[in-house]
Amino acid sequence: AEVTVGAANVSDYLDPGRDHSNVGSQFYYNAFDTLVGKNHDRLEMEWVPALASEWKLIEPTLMELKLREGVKFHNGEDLTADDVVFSLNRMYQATFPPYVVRSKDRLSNFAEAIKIDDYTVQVRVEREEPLWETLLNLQQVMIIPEEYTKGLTGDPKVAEDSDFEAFSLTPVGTGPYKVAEFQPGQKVVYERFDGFWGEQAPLEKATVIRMPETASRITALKTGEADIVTNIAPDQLELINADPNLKTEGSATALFHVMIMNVNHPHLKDPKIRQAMSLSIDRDLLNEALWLGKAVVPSSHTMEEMGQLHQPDLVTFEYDMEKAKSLLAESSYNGEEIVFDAFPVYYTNGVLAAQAIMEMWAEAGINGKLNVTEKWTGNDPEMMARSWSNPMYFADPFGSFGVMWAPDGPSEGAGRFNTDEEYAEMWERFRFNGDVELRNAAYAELMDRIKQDPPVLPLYRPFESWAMKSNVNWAPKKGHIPYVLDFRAGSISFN
Amino acid sequence: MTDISHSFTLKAIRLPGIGLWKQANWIVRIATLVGLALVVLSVAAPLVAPFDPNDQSLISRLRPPLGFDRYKDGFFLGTDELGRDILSRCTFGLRLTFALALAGACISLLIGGTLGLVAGLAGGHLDDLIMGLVDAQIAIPMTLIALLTLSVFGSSIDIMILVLGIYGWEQFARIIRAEVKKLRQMPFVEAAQAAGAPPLRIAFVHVLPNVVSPIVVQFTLNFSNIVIWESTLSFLGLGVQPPTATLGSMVGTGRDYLPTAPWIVLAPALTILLLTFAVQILGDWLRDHADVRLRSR
Amino acid sequence: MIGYTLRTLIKMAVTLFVIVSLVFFATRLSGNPVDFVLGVGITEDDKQLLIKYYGLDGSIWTQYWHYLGSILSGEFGLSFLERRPVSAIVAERIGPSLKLIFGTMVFTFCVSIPLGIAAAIYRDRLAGSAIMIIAFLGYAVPAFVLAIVMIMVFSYWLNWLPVVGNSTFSHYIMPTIAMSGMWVAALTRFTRNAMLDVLSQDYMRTARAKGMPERVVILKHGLRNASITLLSVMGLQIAGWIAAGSVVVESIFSWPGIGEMLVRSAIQRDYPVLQFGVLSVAVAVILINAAVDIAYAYADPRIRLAKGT
Amino acid sequence: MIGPVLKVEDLRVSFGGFEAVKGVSFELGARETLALVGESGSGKSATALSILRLIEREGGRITSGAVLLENDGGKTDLRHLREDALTGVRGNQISMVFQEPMTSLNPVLKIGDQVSEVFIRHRGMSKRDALAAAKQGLDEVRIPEPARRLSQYPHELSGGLRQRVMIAMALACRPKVLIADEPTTALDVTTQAEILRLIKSLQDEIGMGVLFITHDMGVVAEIADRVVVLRHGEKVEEAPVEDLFARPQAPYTQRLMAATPKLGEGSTTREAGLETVLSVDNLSTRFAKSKSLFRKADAGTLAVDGVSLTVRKGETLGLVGESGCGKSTLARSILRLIEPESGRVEVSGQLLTGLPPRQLRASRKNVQMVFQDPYASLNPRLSIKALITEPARIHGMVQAREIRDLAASLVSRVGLEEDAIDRFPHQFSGGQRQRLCIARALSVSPKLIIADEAVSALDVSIACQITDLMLDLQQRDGLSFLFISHDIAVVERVSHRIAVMYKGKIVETGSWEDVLRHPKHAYTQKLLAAVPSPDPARRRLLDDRLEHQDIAV
Ligand SMILES: Nc1ncnc2c1ncn2[C@@H]1O[C@H](COP(=O)(O)OP(=O)(O)OP(=O)(O)O)[C@@H](O)[C@H]1O
Ligand SMILES: Nc1ncnc2c1ncn2[C@@H]1O[C@H](COP(=O)(O)OP(=O)(O)OP(=O)(O)O)[C@@H](O)[C@H]1O
Ligand SMILES: [Mg+2]
Ligand SMILES: [Mg+2]
Repeated sequence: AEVTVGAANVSDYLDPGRDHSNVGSQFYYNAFDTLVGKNHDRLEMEWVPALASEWKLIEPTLMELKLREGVKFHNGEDLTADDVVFSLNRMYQATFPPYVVRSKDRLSNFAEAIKIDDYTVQVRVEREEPLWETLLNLQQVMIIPEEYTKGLTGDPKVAEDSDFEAFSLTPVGTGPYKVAEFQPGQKVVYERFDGFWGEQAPLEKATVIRMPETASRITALKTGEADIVTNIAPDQLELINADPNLKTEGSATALFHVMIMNVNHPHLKDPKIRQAMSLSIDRDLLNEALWLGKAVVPSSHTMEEMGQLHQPDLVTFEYDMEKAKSLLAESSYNGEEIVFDAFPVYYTNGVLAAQAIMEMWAEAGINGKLNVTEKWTGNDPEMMARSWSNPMYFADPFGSFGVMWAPDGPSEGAGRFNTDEEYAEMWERFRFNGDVELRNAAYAELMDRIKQDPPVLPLYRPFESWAMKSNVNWAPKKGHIPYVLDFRAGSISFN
Repeated sequence: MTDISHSFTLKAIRLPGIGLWKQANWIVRIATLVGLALVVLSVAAPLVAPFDPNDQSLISRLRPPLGFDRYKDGFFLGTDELGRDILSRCTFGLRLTFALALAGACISLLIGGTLGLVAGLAGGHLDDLIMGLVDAQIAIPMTLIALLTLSVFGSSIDIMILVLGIYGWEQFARIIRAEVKKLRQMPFVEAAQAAGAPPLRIAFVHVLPNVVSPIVVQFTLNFSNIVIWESTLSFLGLGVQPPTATLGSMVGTGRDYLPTAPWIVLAPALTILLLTFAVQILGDWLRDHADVRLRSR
Repeated sequence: MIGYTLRTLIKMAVTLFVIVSLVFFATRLSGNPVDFVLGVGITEDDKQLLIKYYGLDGSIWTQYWHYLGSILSGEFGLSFLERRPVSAIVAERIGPSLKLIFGTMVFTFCVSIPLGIAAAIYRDRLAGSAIMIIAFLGYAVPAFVLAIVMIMVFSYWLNWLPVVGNSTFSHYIMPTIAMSGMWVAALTRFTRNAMLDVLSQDYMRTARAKGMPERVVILKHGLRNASITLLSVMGLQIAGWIAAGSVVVESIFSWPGIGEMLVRSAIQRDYPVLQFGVLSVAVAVILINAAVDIAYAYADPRIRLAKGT
Repeated sequence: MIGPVLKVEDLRVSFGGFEAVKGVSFELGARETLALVGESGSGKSATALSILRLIEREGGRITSGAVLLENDGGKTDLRHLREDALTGVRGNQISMVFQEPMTSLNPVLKIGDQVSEVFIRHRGMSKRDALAAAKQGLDEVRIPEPARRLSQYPHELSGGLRQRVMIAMALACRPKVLIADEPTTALDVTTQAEILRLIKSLQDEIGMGVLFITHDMGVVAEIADRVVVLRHGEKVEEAPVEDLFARPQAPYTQRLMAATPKLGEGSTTREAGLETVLSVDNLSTRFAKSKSLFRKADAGTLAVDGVSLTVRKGETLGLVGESGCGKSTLARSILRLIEPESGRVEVSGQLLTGLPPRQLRASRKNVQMVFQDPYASLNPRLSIKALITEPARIHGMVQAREIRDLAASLVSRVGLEEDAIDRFPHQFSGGQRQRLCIARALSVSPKLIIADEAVSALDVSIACQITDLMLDLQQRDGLSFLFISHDIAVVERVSHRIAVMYKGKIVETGSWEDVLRHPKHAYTQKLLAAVPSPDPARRRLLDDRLEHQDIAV
């Protein structure tokens, strides 16, 4: 069987290590494997062997992994410990700047990978790591072939920057599909890889084509030019479901649309102002109106995917217009214009929500102004507030909140968020503690800090929908990070 | 018989209003009336619009116009994706669109007109230089210019006008230059020279007034091009900042609702149609008629 | 002739130089890729790292020098985002774009020239007015509205035409019509006006006095002359198509063309792609202008003789 | 007359509500030449175009009457013929030659194509045969190198050759009737003579009837057998040519005859002064082909080649010469509207050449110019008041509040009503417009007026009024004129002295009597011989001895 997918966006490059974008997340799982696998059918974390058949801690900071034998890369090479060490260290000890940038926020605790023998590797961390499996299951540490990569350009013995760049155009992995054709930004063609170590892929071929325009995507589905299309806005669901040949599948994605605020902006220094900005947003109304109630409005920065670390009872974020007004009255706010930046089309309903927020702010007495721009203003000291998304890169508060709000993390590094020793200490307890209860407690303390001096407000988990032919059985799986197009065995079938 | 020539060139051009109206056929008359109505509507927008164009009512989004199911009282043309009144947004949108297109066309005219006049009158290297600029402008996609300008200066209304004003200046420059070159060969210009008229007098008294009709025609073309182009910018996400409404931005951002809530797009699209249609017809008619005295030679 | 050619070439080179310089400075001054997609969610240190990595750390003048040097050496660099030679990207996109433009051109000319002639001949009749009204309507509808409405009608409801890609003839129908809309309107009017000019010429009367049937009079004697005027307009038109690209139509019909590439690279500040894209478009436009000039001279024997030195 | 081949009965033609031809009837016999004369706008062309029903394309309509063509014993009424049958008559049995040879030929088609087309259409020939026939046709009208012409384009041919091509096209199918609508008006007198001769001889060969339309009584006298005089769309007189010239009956015809300048009538000027107003010394002007950075300026054309002449106070110097010989260029060079290459120009002692722009402009008040086309030389957007006082205003010779008075006095000086000053140029007739141009020139009381073909665009009677006005002004104000014209009869009438220009050079200067009565230069002689004489008794032009010959300068 073959399928054609009409996607709103297609990656400009395919390199799991370098990428962590919402667009990119769609593409890696079909073609690449991690050492530690996960049962994606379940919400709870259930680790399963993947390229590593077994793993165990041999020291508190050293894990040993046995590699599966007989695994082949798409180019026919066998997977060995060298490939694994190469793949892991390209992130753990990154020299290629795009990897450097990517590895810092989530892999900084990982020191190195060491080859023990052809099918055994060890991974050393700096400090005791409570999230071993989680961080070995990351997209960024998917395994790529060493010899092939090094040989792409220049000296075949050395991994030059240009090798990694070339790799992102002609990616090779061990997954059930190989990337048979890749036109950056336009098209990805997967073909079944017969040498796959696991269960055979159900599709001979899957083609993902960029179709940026909503009407075209839906129409292509209807005319049969596509079997599945992505990014269906809630307002369109009714239209598609009314057609007996079509159906939609969707879920509240493991990602928050957020509003970030610059705590260091002269006009926003007073936390009361930011509290008011946050409290005056009626997120349930947004959900009701823009998402037909299908999105999920959180009260804390956790998700049910995080299992025991999900803390639904924590009330960090809420709607309270009266409180917002009174806080504003107490604050130093004098009607200064507060500019809210938003990307024009990137997020479903993003600009609509932003406009609605402006109205809500106005009701509270905040003089908001919307600024729609393609520019990423998150590093700009002038930035006051903007919309963004905070995906769950992996199923842990660290994989969502933590990636952005760690001490010296991207937010602080960009100058719009401050931490102090107290925060760092809370962070330590949350990040490295082996005990779930203690971690949760520490996280609650962090959330309290966030509540008092808010740099962020998660708006909702957007309800993302895919539309497809009625005979296609496909749906986003609960255990995945957002947007993954999973066509592996058991994920897609036809009737 | 008096000595006044009875020839058919004798037309009441000196009384533009009444004379032109009398010569006009029904299409032109309709176009004139539509144009006038739109002008009145846009001037009187605050009086005509039943609501504030930016007032949202999130619970009553996407309501259809009068006469359909789920119609909401008072919102004759329905509501948009944020529950705003389409009629009000249309009237205010028309007002802003009108202003933008008018200002944009004036700026193009000013830039292109000046350069075209200079190129046509001066000739030589200055002419080459200006025509080089025109060529360069033709070769650089306008969308890029818009995109870069808007991202450097932000997309405030002023900048928007500037960007729209850059659109089409080269057309003005070309046309006016060609017209000036033609006029410079006209015996009456030579006659003025022979009378001892200095260059500036020739430019402003003899040449400029005679390029008025091609300018008017180009102006109407440019005007409607700008209206359309502004909506294209909105399509690309480069239009005026929301929540401000222009006809173009309503169409550009509302397009995703065309299958499900077509009225969001229909009302502003029809208004655009009427506006540009009226302006075009008038422009074309002017081309055919107002220029008689030069063209009949 | 050599002098003329040389002069033309130098003029072209100067125009190109102006264009590439303008684009260079406009893009640099409006932010670098790290301010856009590449920089989302990274720290200031990381930002500096990337800026250095992409070679954006020198002063703008050094960068300009490098850039001019790279043009002269024919080496246009790698895309910041896709990390492949920009020439490869443009090469991949130029084909579909040219096909679309060619289709649009054929369609526009085939429709608007007969319409324009008819409108001129039946100027005072209802048919003439009707044609002109249709032409005006073409001018009054944004291309994307036309495109989406066509998609809704011909693909969504009727399922007659495909919406995505460019493989078969039927893929061309809607994109070309959507792209032609405005041009058909413009060219119909131009044809009509050119034809009206010609119809009142003395040689038309001569042809009739010779006993030529009306068809011959219009098509042989009339159209040939009108086409000289039209030629210069068409040249501009085609240049306009190429330059304006067709972002809108390309993105609606998922057509991997150059217009869309230009806009995307501009939005993301992928300088190498943008610069090379603009450069190739400008070269194309300038070449077409030159070609039209030559064709124009060729079509008009009066100019042909004068220039034939 | 062997019975008419073409008969026009009570023809009426309207343009919209305006009736241009009001019941005209006439007959044309085989081998006969019928001249249709009358002032501009009298309906001559309308009549001619109605015969082939081409008038409908011009926006006119035949409202009544009949056009009967003799056809194999029967008569065909062209007015009611079906369109396809009509196209079979056009160019086949009746053909037409038009005034403007340049614009009447299709500029983008080769000559061969345009001529052979007729054979293909009416004789059903193959392309190849038609081209051969076309070549023969060109040969017939005595076009040199006919084979080469076939592949040339109209603009590569001179006016005379073009008109021959038109005639070859018209005669291709040996028509019964040839309609020639002012076929020579756009041509030089010398070329005109050749064409007239050609038509006449071909008429003899083919035996067709010719309907010859003209407003030039000289041409009529040379070529016509009978004459029909039209006025305001009505026939006012019809007579054999000798009778008409000897005893014009209708008052209008008499007036027309009187207004027609006849070469040999002598000058009507008075004594001129002695003081030199204009002196031109060895003036040369060159049109460089093109100057640019990368092309050397080549030699270009020397349009004015070492011209010297003087004009005294109160004197008119007539300047004659064929089209393109450099008359206008000389006029422009004198005023430095074109920069001369070398030589001196002095106006009342002031040296114009080399004057900086500001002073040059100031000097313009001494010399004014009146152009050929009065409409084109008046800015259509300015009122008459503004127009005719413009020179005076530029030179600061009038206060703002005096403008009205000045304008009023100027219009009355050129014989117009005072209320004219608030009108606009398009509201006047051609003659009135030329008066306005003269008024404008007078506004600065110049010493010299250069009149470049100032009456060529006007009807004879109106031209006559204008020249009278100029003479009048000269006598009253002692004005000097440089009077440029290709019409020697007019020049004779107004000039004290005459200069003859040929290929950029003045080949002969002298008093009008010397030049016209005793021409010395070969070119002057040829020129004078080619002037049609308005006296049917003294036809000379058709004399074959006067063949075209080139003259050395
Ligand atoms: N297309 C037209 N529309 C309206 N009136 C016209 C048109 N053509 C000619 N006329 C008018 O018809 C009358 C006769 O015109 P016609 O051309 O027959 O004059 P003519 O005797 O040939 O003059 P000329 O010597 O200037 O050629 C004129 O008054 C003219 O103004
Ligand atoms: N602007 C110009 N550029 C180049 N050559 C020119 C220009 N004007 C005139 N000529 C040439 O100069 C020569 C003289 O032209 P000019 O107009 O002076 O003749 P003319 O005697 O006034 O003719 P006519 O009786 O037709 O007005 C001609 O050969 C003409 O082709
Ligand atoms: Mg006539
Ligand atoms: Mg002349």
